[in-house]
Amino acid sequence: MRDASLQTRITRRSALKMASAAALPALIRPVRAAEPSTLRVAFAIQPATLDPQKMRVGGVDYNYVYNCFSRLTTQDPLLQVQPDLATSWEATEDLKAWTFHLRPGVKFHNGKPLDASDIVFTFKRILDKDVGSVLRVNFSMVDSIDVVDPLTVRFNLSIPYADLPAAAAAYQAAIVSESTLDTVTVHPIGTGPFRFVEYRPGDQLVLERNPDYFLPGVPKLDRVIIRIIPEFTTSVAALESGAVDAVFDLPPEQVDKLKQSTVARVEEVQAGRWQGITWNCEMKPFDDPRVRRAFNKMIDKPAITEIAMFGHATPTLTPIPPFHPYFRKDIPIGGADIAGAKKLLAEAAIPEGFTLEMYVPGSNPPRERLATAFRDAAKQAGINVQLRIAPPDKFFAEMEGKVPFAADGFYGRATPDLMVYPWYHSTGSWNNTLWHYKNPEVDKVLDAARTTADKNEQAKLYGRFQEMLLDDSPGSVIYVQNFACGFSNKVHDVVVSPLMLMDFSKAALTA
Amino acid sequence: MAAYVVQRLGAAMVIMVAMSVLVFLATHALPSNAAALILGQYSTPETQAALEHRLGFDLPLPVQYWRWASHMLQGDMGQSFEMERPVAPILWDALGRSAILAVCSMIVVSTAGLALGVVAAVWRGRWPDHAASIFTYFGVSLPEFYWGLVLILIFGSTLHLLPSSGYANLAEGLGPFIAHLVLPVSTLTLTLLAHVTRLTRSSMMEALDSVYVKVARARGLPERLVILRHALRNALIPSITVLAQDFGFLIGGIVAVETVFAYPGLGRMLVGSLARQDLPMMQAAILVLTGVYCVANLTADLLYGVVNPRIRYGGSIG
Amino acid sequence: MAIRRRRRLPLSLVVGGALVLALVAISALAQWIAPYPYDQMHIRDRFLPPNLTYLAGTDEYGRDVFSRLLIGSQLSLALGGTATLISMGIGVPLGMLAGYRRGATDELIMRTLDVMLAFPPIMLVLLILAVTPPSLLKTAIAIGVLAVAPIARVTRSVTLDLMSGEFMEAARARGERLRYMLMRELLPNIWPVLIVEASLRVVFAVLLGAVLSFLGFGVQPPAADWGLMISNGRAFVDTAPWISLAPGIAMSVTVIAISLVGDGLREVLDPRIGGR
Amino acid sequence: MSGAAPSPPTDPLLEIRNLTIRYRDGGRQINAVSDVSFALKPGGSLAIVGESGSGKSSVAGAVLDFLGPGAEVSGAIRFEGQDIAGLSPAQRRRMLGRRIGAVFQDPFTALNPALRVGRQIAEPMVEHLGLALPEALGRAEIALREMGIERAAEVACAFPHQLSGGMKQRALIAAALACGPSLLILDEPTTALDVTVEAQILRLLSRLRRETGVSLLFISHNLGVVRRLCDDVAVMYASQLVELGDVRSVLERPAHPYSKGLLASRPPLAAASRGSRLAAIAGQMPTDPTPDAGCVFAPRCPFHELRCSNAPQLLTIAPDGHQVRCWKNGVLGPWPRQAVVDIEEPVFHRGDTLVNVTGLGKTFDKRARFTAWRLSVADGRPLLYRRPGRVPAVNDVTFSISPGEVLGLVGESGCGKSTLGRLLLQLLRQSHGSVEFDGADIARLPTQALAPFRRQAQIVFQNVGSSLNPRLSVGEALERPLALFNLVEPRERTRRVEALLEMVRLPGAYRKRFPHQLSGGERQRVAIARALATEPRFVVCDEPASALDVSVQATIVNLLADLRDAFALAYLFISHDLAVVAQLSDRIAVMYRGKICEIGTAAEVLAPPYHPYTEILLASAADDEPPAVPQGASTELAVGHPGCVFAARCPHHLGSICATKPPPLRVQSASHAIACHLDTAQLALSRLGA
Repeated sequence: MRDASLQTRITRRSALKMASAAALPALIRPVRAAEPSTLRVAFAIQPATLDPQKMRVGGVDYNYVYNCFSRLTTQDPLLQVQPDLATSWEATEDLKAWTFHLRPGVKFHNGKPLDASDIVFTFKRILDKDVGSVLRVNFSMVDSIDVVDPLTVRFNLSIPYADLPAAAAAYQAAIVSESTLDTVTVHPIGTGPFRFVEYRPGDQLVLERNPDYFLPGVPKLDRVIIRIIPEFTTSVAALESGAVDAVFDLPPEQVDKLKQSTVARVEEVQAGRWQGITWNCEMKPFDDPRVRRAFNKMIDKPAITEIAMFGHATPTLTPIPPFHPYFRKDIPIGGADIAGAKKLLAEAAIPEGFTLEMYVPGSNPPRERLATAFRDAAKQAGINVQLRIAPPDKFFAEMEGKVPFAADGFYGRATPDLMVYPWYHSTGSWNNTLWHYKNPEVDKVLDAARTTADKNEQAKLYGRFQEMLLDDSPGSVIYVQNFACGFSNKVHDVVVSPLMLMDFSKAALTA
Repeated sequence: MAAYVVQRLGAAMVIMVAMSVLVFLATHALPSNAAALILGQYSTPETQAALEHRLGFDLPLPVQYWRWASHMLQGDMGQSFEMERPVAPILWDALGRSAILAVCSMIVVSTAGLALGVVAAVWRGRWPDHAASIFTYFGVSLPEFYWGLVLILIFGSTLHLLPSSGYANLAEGLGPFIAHLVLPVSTLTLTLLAHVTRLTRSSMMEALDSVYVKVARARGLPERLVILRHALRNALIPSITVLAQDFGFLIGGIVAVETVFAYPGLGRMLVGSLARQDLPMMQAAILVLTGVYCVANLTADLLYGVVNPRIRYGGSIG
Repeated sequence: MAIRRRRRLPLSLVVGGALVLALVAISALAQWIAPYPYDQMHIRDRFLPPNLTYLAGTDEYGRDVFSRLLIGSQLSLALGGTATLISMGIGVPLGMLAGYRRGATDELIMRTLDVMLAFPPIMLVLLILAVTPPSLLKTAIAIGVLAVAPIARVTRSVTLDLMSGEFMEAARARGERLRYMLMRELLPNIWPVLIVEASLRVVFAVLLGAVLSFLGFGVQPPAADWGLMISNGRAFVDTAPWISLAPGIAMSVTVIAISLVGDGLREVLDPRIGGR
Repeated sequence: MSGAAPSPPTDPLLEIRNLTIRYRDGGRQINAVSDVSFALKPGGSLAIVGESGSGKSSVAGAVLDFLGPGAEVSGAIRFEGQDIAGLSPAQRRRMLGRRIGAVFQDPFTALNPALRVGRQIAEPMVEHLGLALPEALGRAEIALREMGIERAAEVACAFPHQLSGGMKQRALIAAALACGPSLLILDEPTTALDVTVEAQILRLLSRLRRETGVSLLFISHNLGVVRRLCDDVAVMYASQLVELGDVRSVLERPAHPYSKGLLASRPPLAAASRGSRLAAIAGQMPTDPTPDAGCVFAPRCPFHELRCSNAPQLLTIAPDGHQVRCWKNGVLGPWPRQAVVDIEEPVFHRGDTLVNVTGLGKTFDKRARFTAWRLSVADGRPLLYRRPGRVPAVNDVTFSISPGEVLGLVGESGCGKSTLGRLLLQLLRQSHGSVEFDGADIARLPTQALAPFRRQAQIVFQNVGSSLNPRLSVGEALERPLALFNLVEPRERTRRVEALLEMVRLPGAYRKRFPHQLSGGERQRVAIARALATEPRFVVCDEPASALDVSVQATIVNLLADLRDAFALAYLFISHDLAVVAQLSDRIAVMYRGKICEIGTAAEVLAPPYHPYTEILLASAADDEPPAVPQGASTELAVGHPGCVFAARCPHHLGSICATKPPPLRVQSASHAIACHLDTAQLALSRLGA
């Protein structure tokens, strides 16, 4: 801190800073240098559960699982599937059976060697209705899982499915051991680069280096301390004062501010996390396609993106993000057509001044801004939107999909199929929860896309899908958010992934 | 005095029981479907029913209350729905940290408040009085979280003088331990000071205007003794009750302050569990907080008895 | 108890009273004074510091902070007023009845209120607001219910004081009915104390409302009371401080003004100043 | 001058010269003390007498430097040869406690409730004499014993709330005298005490004066008390010293009209005829006296002439040596008395009773409160019990009042006399016994059925500060009973209110006033008018004149007498002041601890045979030095024992019979009865001090 201020021009502020630092007695010198290889990361929310299969919300949960556990496969920052516990895999020709070959010599943190039965146990657990894992629907095509030999497992599917290796990279698919499952919520045992040390809810979660990690030379850090700091004002201040070394998932308003900092930096990547507005096609007034079209026309995606995210997001057509190869760059994402919307509304006999309640899960300022901005647009079209901010958990449990009109958002998924199929296919899980969209044409396209292994064919099909949804969308996916993290300048090599992840395994600190 | 103690203890027990019933009923009046909350979006009515049965939600309310209350009494606060960990250790941890914050704040508030109040009363109508009242007006005019933000901005972000978040174990050294407490304690103090100061001022003024102070002066005691021995001793008695009352506000303030300063205490835990509708956590947190408040009031009552000779020494001696 | 006429009004009452009147007038006329609709966005003018076009600057939507302040004053004052009315409406009759009837009625009322008082103040409100969807009225009711017990206590103690007044016994010696006793003999003598208490309660409600908004249990955007404005503005507290500073100052002024009125009244009504 | 041994002329101990005190009130200045001069010689005792607002306490305040920053003091205060007015506040403070002791009016608030009594007495010794605390505490105990407290060690360790009023005042006197001051300032030291306790304190003070030679500056409103303690007296009126001289000569031959009026207003301790009225002083004291414009007493003076208001009055020497501020210099006629048309003494028969009380009792217990239940763990076994009830406030009382008759009820504070009055009006419900009004047992009636009775029975209270609702105008207060009982057509009410005001001798325009705009006497008149608005036949007067100054008290007593005669009212006249009761009553009942111990016509009660308690009351109230009255150790007998309630304090205590057996009723005549174990002959014999 002092070096930094010496290097910069001595302004009044920095002079004051130095003076006060000098004046402060050593006793209450606040910022004690942490041991060199302890990384302290601030997260805004605490992990909900330590049980990987039961995780529902992202954020800190995913990061903890990622660093503490391993999965069969993993995805690199370019969303390409890479080996993790499985070193290789292959499918049968019809894509209905997948075989994974496990890495030999992998040990759990308690020393127990990993074998194929752990994989089978984990996936059976995922498929167990009583466990209630959100991943179950992603693997609904799995008929059975066989242990071929201690280092080989085979998944037998009911339908052809090309993206199984990518699906297996999901965080909830982290491999657990049956023998340690009873303590999984208190003292989880995984195979990841870091071992669990302790978790004090509301305070911090401590991980330490796993010396037996299967990849050589990693991790470099001795310890990772995940601190829970709900206010970003506070966590950014802590980052600047050196009380933490990194801040996870900065909101847009903090990104620009932190970019000015001399002691910390921002690493920002485009990510697949999207936010938008959902309307329930089974409920009035959205059972009328004209109303849906009218609402689509009200939305000025670039403008809302700017208001909600201050430029730290990209307007998009569907959950397929603009940086994805399949994204239809040729379709313009334009402004609103209020007159057109009004005309459609008139046709649908929606009176001027029609009042609609819009439910918004709270604790997410961008989403609130999105809703507020949309409200403004709707007002111009003669629709009176009343916002109802609800506690997020309450929203997800009781309102999502049960109210006609809401603002919502989802984390990015690994493959185009996982990104759209659950939302837009008439049998899709999220579709049936959220908005009940039924379009046989779309179904046909999505089914075709998921069963082909030909990339060009897929690109064409998903391109068509994006076009089909332009008008008739059961909601509006407005933008995909950037993922930005703040780092102290002494932190190096933390991999920031568009999947909202900080990979600490290669990270290091300079003194 | 013994009768007084027994009476206060009895009253506190009755209130705790009433409170536990209230907490139980209020949380069970939650319109949310707890099982759906626990199981998430993909739960089916059957799995929900099974869980409800396992949790005993299908039993009559009095039975549920009895089970809950008797478990509580044994220190078993159940499992957090969300974290699936026992609530008790988490709660006691958080309570311990909140208690540190609360006790430090109470100490600062009571000493500073009493001192300011005495100064204001002794120099009533003159500048120390006005200064004290402006200061306290100012402090109480904004909610805790705002002062918290302002203090973070000044001492954390701008001056980098003090850590603006979290908390340090005593094991990490006395310095960091204290440093982490300075800002939250200051914030709480700022908002609570007014109440104590004003009450001390008015009870001190009443004492200074009393006949016994006049008599003490007529005995030729120096003013210092008159103020400290005669006036303050009596002015302290009502202050005890006020401090206990402020403890209630402190608990409220702690909820906001802990959020602002990322202080891992019970208040934040409560707000979190409310937002997530984590029933066992919520019940336990509310019950413990009210219990703490009850104990604070009880302590004040008992202290009141000790300080007030009318209660300590009952009968007349003719 | 009698107001000493001829006594000069204390400065605090004059200043506070003027401020409160001004605030009430401003918030009553907010719709006409406000230069912009409170929810009108000026996308290009976001985060502007105070200037001649936007007197208190603009917020993250480019909305005029000054206009929002004015409209927000309505919500904050409405919250404070409604909550106080509710608590007075319940607390005063209860306190008067308890003090007047004494005996079992008194015990029943006061012990029930003791249980309410045994809840740390914010707990009850949080509980109510957490279990049901938020609305301003509900917040007001919750805060109002919270203050019932202290108001009833004050009312009761004043009533008890008055009960020893011989005019009360004279009325009883005439065989006056309960209604007359409470409304004509007691109430006119209680209200001066109640006004002081009410001012305290309004302040308390405004502040608590802000805390609830901060914790996410308050009013719904884009409507904004000052608490929510502060809460929303806190993300920009170092880049665009006016967004949260302006409502902070407004709240501070309001709270101080109301407190001044309360203290001034207390000084007028009771020269010895009884604290509570 | 009187009792002190002749001594060569010495320098005065305290000399006050041209003392003037002004208070600022808003923009105005108010004269509290104007040009007062007097001297107190060593060992002497001087009383300053005057009604409230006369400035007498300000004089004491000036000596003690207690007036506060709002007061402007000029003139000289010489104490022990030193002008202390010129000293620094700290120097003056050091003088207090050591050279000057002070005792104030209200012993109940003058002791610090949070400190032990002994500590408070020891305090000045530690401060001024430099004693160590343990030694000072030892001396405090001795001092308490000096004050006539037997269990001094116990009292020294007690907290103030554990002591009775008289005991507190003794402790305060002990503290004031702890360092052996040469001057003791007593500011109404006995006003808050019962008459028997007052007598004891006065005896104590005069003994201390004899034994220690301390000089007394005694502030009082009561001329009778002054006679028992002081050599000299200074009478103050409206900030001025109007008369100064030897106590006996001033009291016997007052030279100033005000002194004369003050003395004449005091009722004598004797039964009065129906036609007798007290000599009252009309009008009231000016709140902002301006002595420069002429005699301040002129507006109220029956002897005033034009000349009185021309020039300020000077203090002149009267023929018998005392100083008077009146140009007439003592040459005055007798104080005029209110003329009363001859009234026939009414004769009451046992048969025609208006109020008949039989076996009436009231015990305040908290049965209704469930918090009265207590958990006892004292004996190891938890036990739920209810706090025992108190001693009965009114205990088995039987008497009757005829129409038009005044029954006086005398007793010390806490004896149950007010409770009895409220029971008669059913403002409190009795625990047992019956109350008949006009032949109907109203004690059995439900509250709703009491309306006709309420109209006929009314009450006037003691406390002029709270007897009127401060938020109602006089007119509203008087109209309410008219409206409630539908007595007068609404249009007629204003006229009726004015008639009522006229009846109590207030101008009709007063109906627009609010209570705070009235003086104490005026408020009491309004309260009387309100009680009489319903044209009752029976009025309970609960100490109606006790809170008023002597001169005002006389006008109220006269008014009550006039109204009694005009409307044939029956009163239950409650007072602690035997003389006032005697002035108005046909019969008198003496009450002690809830029991009536003697009842009879006024003349019978005031003359032997007496109940021992009546005897003590009479002796204590006498103007002369009261006889030694045994205190009695009141706690030695258990509260609520079955015997005589007065046994513990009785000077004629007969032994165990008094404590174990209720006293028999000794009937002296058809109207006179005494409840005592002593037989009639013994009762007639036993005269204290005789």
